[in-house]
Amino acid sequence: MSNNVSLGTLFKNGIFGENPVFRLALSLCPAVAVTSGVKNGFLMGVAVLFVMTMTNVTVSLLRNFINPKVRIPSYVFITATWVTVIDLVMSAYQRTVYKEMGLYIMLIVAFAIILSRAEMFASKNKLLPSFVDGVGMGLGFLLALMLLGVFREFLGKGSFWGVQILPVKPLLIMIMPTGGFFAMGLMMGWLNWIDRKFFGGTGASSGGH
Amino acid sequence: MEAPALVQAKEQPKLIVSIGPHMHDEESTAKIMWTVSGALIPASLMSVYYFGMPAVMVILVCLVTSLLAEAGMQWLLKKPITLSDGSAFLTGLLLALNLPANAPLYIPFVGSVVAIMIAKHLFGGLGYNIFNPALVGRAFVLVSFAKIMTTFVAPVTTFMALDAKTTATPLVILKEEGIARLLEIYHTKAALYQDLFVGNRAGSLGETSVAALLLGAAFLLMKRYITWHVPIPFIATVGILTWIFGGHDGLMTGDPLLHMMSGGLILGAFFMATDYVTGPSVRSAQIVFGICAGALTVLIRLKGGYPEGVMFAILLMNCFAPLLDRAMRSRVFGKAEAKGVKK
Amino acid sequence: MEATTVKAKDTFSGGVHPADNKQLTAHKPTVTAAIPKRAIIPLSQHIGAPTKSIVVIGQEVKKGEKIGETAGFVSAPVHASVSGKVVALGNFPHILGMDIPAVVIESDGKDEWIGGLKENPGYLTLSPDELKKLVADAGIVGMGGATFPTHVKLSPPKEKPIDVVILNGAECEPYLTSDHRLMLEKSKEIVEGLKILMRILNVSKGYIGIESNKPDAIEAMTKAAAGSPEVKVWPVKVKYPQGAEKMLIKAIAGRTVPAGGLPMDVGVVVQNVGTAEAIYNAVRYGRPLVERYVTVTGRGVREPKNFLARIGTPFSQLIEEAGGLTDTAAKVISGGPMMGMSQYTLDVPVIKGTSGITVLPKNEVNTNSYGPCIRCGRCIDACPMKLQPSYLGLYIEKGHYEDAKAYNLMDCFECGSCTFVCPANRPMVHWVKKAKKELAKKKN
Amino acid sequence: MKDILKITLPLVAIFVVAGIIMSVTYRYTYPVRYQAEKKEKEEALKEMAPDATDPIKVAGTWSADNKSYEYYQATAGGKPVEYIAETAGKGYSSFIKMLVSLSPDMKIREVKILDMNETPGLGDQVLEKSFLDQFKGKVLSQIVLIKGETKENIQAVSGATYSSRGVTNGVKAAVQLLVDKYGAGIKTAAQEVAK
Amino acid sequence: MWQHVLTIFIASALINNFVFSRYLGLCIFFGVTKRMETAVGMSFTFTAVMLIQAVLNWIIYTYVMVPYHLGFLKIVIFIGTVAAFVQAADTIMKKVAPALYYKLGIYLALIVTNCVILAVPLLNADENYGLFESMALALGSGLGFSLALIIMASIREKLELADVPKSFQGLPISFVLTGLIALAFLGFSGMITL
Ligand SMILES: Cc1cc2nc3c(=O)[nH]c(=O)nc-3n(C[C@H](O)[C@H](O)[C@H](O)COP(=O)(O)O)c2cc1C
Ligand SMILES: Cc1cc2nc3c(=O)[nH]c(=O)nc-3n(C[C@H](O)[C@H](O)[C@H](O)COP(=O)(O)O)c2cc1C
Ligand SMILES: Cc1cc2nc3c(=O)[nH]c(=O)nc-3n(C[C@H](O)[C@H](O)[C@H](O)COP(=O)(O)O)c2cc1C
Ligand SMILES: Cc1cc2nc3c(=O)[nH]c(=O)nc-3n(C[C@H](O)[C@H](O)[C@H](O)CO)c2cc1C
Ligand code: SF4
Ligand code: SF4
Ligand code: SF4
Ligand code: SF4
Ligand code: FES
Repeated sequence: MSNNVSLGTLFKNGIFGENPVFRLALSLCPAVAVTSGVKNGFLMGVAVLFVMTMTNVTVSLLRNFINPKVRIPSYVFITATWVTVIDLVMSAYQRTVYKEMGLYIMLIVAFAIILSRAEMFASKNKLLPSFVDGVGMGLGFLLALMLLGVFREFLGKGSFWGVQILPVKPLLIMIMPTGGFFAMGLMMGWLNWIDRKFFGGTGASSGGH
Repeated sequence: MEAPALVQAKEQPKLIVSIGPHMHDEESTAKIMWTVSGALIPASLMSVYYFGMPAVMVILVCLVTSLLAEAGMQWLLKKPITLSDGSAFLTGLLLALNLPANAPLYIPFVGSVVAIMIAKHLFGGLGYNIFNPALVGRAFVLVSFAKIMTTFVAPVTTFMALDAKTTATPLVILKEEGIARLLEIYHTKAALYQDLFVGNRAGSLGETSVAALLLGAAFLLMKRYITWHVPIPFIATVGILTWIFGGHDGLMTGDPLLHMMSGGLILGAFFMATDYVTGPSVRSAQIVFGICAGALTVLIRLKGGYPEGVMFAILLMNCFAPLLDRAMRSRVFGKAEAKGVKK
Repeated sequence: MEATTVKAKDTFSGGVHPADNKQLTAHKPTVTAAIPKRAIIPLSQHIGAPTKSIVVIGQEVKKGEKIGETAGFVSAPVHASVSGKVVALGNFPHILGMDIPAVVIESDGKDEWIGGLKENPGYLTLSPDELKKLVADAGIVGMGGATFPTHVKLSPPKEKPIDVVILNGAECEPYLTSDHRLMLEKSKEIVEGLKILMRILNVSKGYIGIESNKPDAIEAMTKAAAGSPEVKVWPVKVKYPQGAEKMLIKAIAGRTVPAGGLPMDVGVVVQNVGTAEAIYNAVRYGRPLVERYVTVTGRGVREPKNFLARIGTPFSQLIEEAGGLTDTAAKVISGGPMMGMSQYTLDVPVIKGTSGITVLPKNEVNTNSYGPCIRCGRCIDACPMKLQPSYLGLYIEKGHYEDAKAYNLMDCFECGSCTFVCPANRPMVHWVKKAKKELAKKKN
Repeated sequence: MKDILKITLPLVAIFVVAGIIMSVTYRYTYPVRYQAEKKEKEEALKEMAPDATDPIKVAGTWSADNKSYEYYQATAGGKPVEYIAETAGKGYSSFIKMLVSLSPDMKIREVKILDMNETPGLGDQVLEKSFLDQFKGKVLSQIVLIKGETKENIQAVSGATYSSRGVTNGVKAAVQLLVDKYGAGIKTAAQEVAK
Repeated sequence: MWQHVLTIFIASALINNFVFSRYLGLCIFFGVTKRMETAVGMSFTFTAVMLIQAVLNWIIYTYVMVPYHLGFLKIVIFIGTVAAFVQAADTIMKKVAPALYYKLGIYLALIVTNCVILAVPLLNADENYGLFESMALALGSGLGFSLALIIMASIREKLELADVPKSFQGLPISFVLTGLIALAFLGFSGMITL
């Protein structure tokens, strides 16, 4: 990616073209693990957005400062720092949610998407594009998690953000692990279909770490 | 050089040209599927006899939904519509026989849609599915509507409606309250076995009558549509392991007959574990498949929280079928050792 | 001599039981077919290098005169089967489905043998090499269908000593009865042929394997071999493809030919009974291979019959002599229905490997399309080679030839048992041929 | 040597700054978290004993299933108004952690589930008020799980028998403990009710 | 004590299988199961590294972090250990066992950014497990993860030949497939309570 891409395109790219969850298929664990409800999905998304943006910004700022030989360990260390920060904050201010998904918050540090953006983008770009890229990617992640959260919470519990909408719980299975995988698979397939049908895309999600 | 027309047959008939062999035996996919469906008629009739109109409704909804789902999905995917091959009908029927008669009709509907659309057609349709569609349908509704799916009613006295009274299945009673309580209900062991054998007990539609199921199974075995390699090791393993570990008074005090005749084992072993598509096709692998399914059934029945293990056991073994097939390929004629698959 | 009961273990695992339909012709004595007006004699009638024509248009030839010269070791000369004039040289339809060089001879009706044929009643005193030369000069190739030049088979390398010769009279292919009739009508000649083979190979054990559904042939052959203790008639189980040489060797000699190997690897040579008879004729009378037994059968011809026909006789003529096609005739097969090849024209000629012509009526022709594999495992049970044809089919259908190879594609001898039993009607043999071709292409 | 310095110095700088960032965050969030935890527990206890005016005191610890739990005494003006015990029972797929409170006459006042990991939609039905309210006012001998209709005892939630049993067993153990500790005077009364 | 260890082992292999009920290691799970060979290589490497990491980090956690109240730094410290270990293993293996290195080396590189490896010490710290319990969790999880990889690879080999609808080819169908396996694994639920 070069510098002359406009910031708007960069921003949109993270949300649509290279959506980390649906397109790049990276960091899939939280996409399934925390999306049994909209709220959890949202908070996880916020945490990732924060770490993503801060890491991109930090790496971009320090890019001329870090020797390429030790660049990977440095990026990992920077990410770990920001994850620790958000982890401590969440554990203090979002106790109930943290109980459910604390493990996944800590695991943000191992998300391939963060390291790969730092390595592929922020280390080569100025502050502003790196910031926008981080926000775009983070938002793409957040939106994907919320989309899944809405789908699963509605079908599984008949509610939205904990507010009961339907009088019944239509398909309990959707909030269980197996339902998470179904939701993810069906959603990806459906998005691929839309992409192929209306946007002429190839519609194949690549896979891999 | 141009071939001169030197020799000419008087009339050149229109001849069909194809690659051999030019003979074929009488079997076809459709014939197999419809015959297996036919073999389930006795069990279906028994279920209607015991559960009346509600059973008819469950069966009907399953069949109609399955056929519609099959046609709809094939239409969506622009594939030829093959309702006549009978596989969707069979899946629908088997799913119905796996549901309790008291299930509200959205349960057979959801189950059939999931079975046909997700478990079968997303994976490529007939022949390609990894998991037994009917069992996926059942597992899906079991987990989604667990409360209803774990409540069973006793056989009816009037045809049109079920008694509202719910009873536990014999296996649940055995697990929760012990053999003594079962005997209290059925008075003698002989009466218990007899009721299990003819089908007078609470349970899913098709699991009730062991006699009717065995009749159908014997027919299929005779026609060689199923072979002994899966069902016999399956049932035998359940019998042996429940006899060894199933009792409350130490080893070797279990009641194998009771276990073998309950919990859909006969239906599962003869009609569902034998599904060609989702099991291994190498005979030796089928024996291993049967034994493992039996062991898993017993493990789930005795140690798990859920007393009826057959469905989960078969689904679990479905996961392993490709691995078994891969690992236990027959030795090629004249080869000292089968070559490993090089990929 | 030997008991005619079959021991069940004398067979192989797998195989199928198609309806044999041999009753159509089995009881009918062989009739000699008319001399073809024009004999079309392909220059390639065997596996290996095609022969080169040594005649020119207009040349007069006698019956038995060499018209095609070998071009390489694995090759066999071709001889005129009628006396008359060469009227054309060119590409003519062949049973393989394409046009192949052939010599067309117009018969002069005299049917004269070429001069100088050496009759030799003391043939058994000839040396193996002399015998082999006679066989090679007579243009004899395997008449069981594979048409492999016989003299090549009779020259095994030194490190592979042969100790058993088996004559293949199994005739497991449905419908066909030409070997059956041959065994009834030429039993003595076959036994003598076998003895020649044994002498060439310096072997003291000779067997004649016959499926036990031909008790009369077993009896006739047993009688013919009565004075020869080194020859044993061996009834084998009725099962297709019992006649495949690997299966026959398993049943009779109890030896298993290694995968990818040849019979000589286990010290065995297998020859068709017809080949043995042709060898006898060549050695005893010096006659090259110019005619053979051909069954014309099936419910698509009016009067199924067995013929003794000249090489080069067009199918149309034999079918005419068998009463002609019925109105519902739909498929004409060179050979039997399991391994034979369907023909698009009746202009193709009988060649050295043509054991029969089977004509199927419309209602016996399977035109259903194939469906997805339901993994019933029937093909696995049926495969005599213990392959997994279902996987071969799945891989090849999707173009994964290398994977098919890993599933032992190359060990498939295309017997068709798998396709015969497949409820989904999957054309495994077709795919196997295709994959083998594609892989061969890739290698080059 | 110079190269190594060039690589290491910035790294050390990053380490130091990062260390500072993390420590500062910890310094400010730790008290919040500590307070929140403390408050949570206090509030839970308070809910169990609304009549208590004094701070609720830990009265001791006890153990079940190899795990140790606390029990408490709630007082108003020095007089015991409530006995509370932490407890847990083995459910379907997890230990269900609870607080149980008894009034001085050894009748159950309240059962509260703190933590559990049962199947959503199945096991977690025991969280419903209709199930938990059954415990109110019951005495030790009444705490028996029944699979059918019952007013006298505890009725299992259908489809969640195992979870119901887990709750019932946990409550029973807690009540047993509190009765053993404090119930000397009222044992007879409780037995009477049972009759 | 030993019974508890065994329980943890079985539970983490089957009932709380990392992939099918804890949703961990999914990127790797979907990434390397296209071919059996890679799945098997990955299984070996991961199980070994998980076990070693569990022990290493348990020592650090118990003897350094707890005494000095450094619990809040566990993310940084654990991932640091993982990264350092991978670097060291890489270098040592290349020297000592080059054959093995060429077989498994590529998988090592994937480990640093993978959540399964990190999850093991985090879970151990969370539960305050002792050394043997930590090892049981690591080994059980590793074997459970290997099991998941291997059956998935064998199924995907079969699926490669199937007529999966275009939009669902690749990842989407793999997700649905994993959902179905998870559904089957529910059969183990309720067998053990931790
Ligand atoms: C499936 C199959 C079936 C065969 N059946 C016969 C048979 O019945 N009789 C026969 O003579 N050859 C049969 N053959 C050919 C034999 O394998 C072998 O080639 C032949 O007997 C060798 O004799 P030849 O070289 O004289 O033809 C069959 C081959 C195959 C692949
Ligand atoms: C390329 C090729 C080479 C062969 N070489 C020999 C040989 O060296 N010795 C031999 O005894 N048979 C040889 N054979 C003949 C086979 O053993 C066998 O008889 C022949 O392929 C026909 O068998 P079938 O009809 O069963 O296919 C060869 C066949 C082929 C196709
Ligand atoms: C996937 C699955 C999850 C289950 N989860 C629970 C659970 O959380 N709590 C429970 O008590 N039973 C659970 N069960 C067990 C069944 O619901 C069991 O049949 C029921 O508890 C027995 O109750 P019943 O006697 O009222 O039918 C589960 C079963 C399955 C198959
Ligand atoms: C012996 C036999 C057993 C079968 N059992 C099942 C079954 O348990 N469930 C099912 O959905 N289909 C079953 N089928 C039908 C068919 O194989 C199934 O629809 C395929 O799995 C669809 O690809 C069976 C078919 C046969 C021949
Ligand atoms: S398949 Fe035909 S050629 Fe081969 S042995 Fe049988 S009858 Fe003879
Ligand atoms: S016989 Fe046909 S349908 Fe059956 S396994 Fe073989 S190829 Fe598949
Ligand atoms: S054609 Fe090939 S795969 Fe099929 S049965 Fe014969 S040898 Fe086996
Ligand atoms: S395609 Fe098959 S049958 Fe034809 S020549 Fe090649 S290997 Fe022989
Ligand atoms: S997020 Fe868990 S492996 Fe990628």
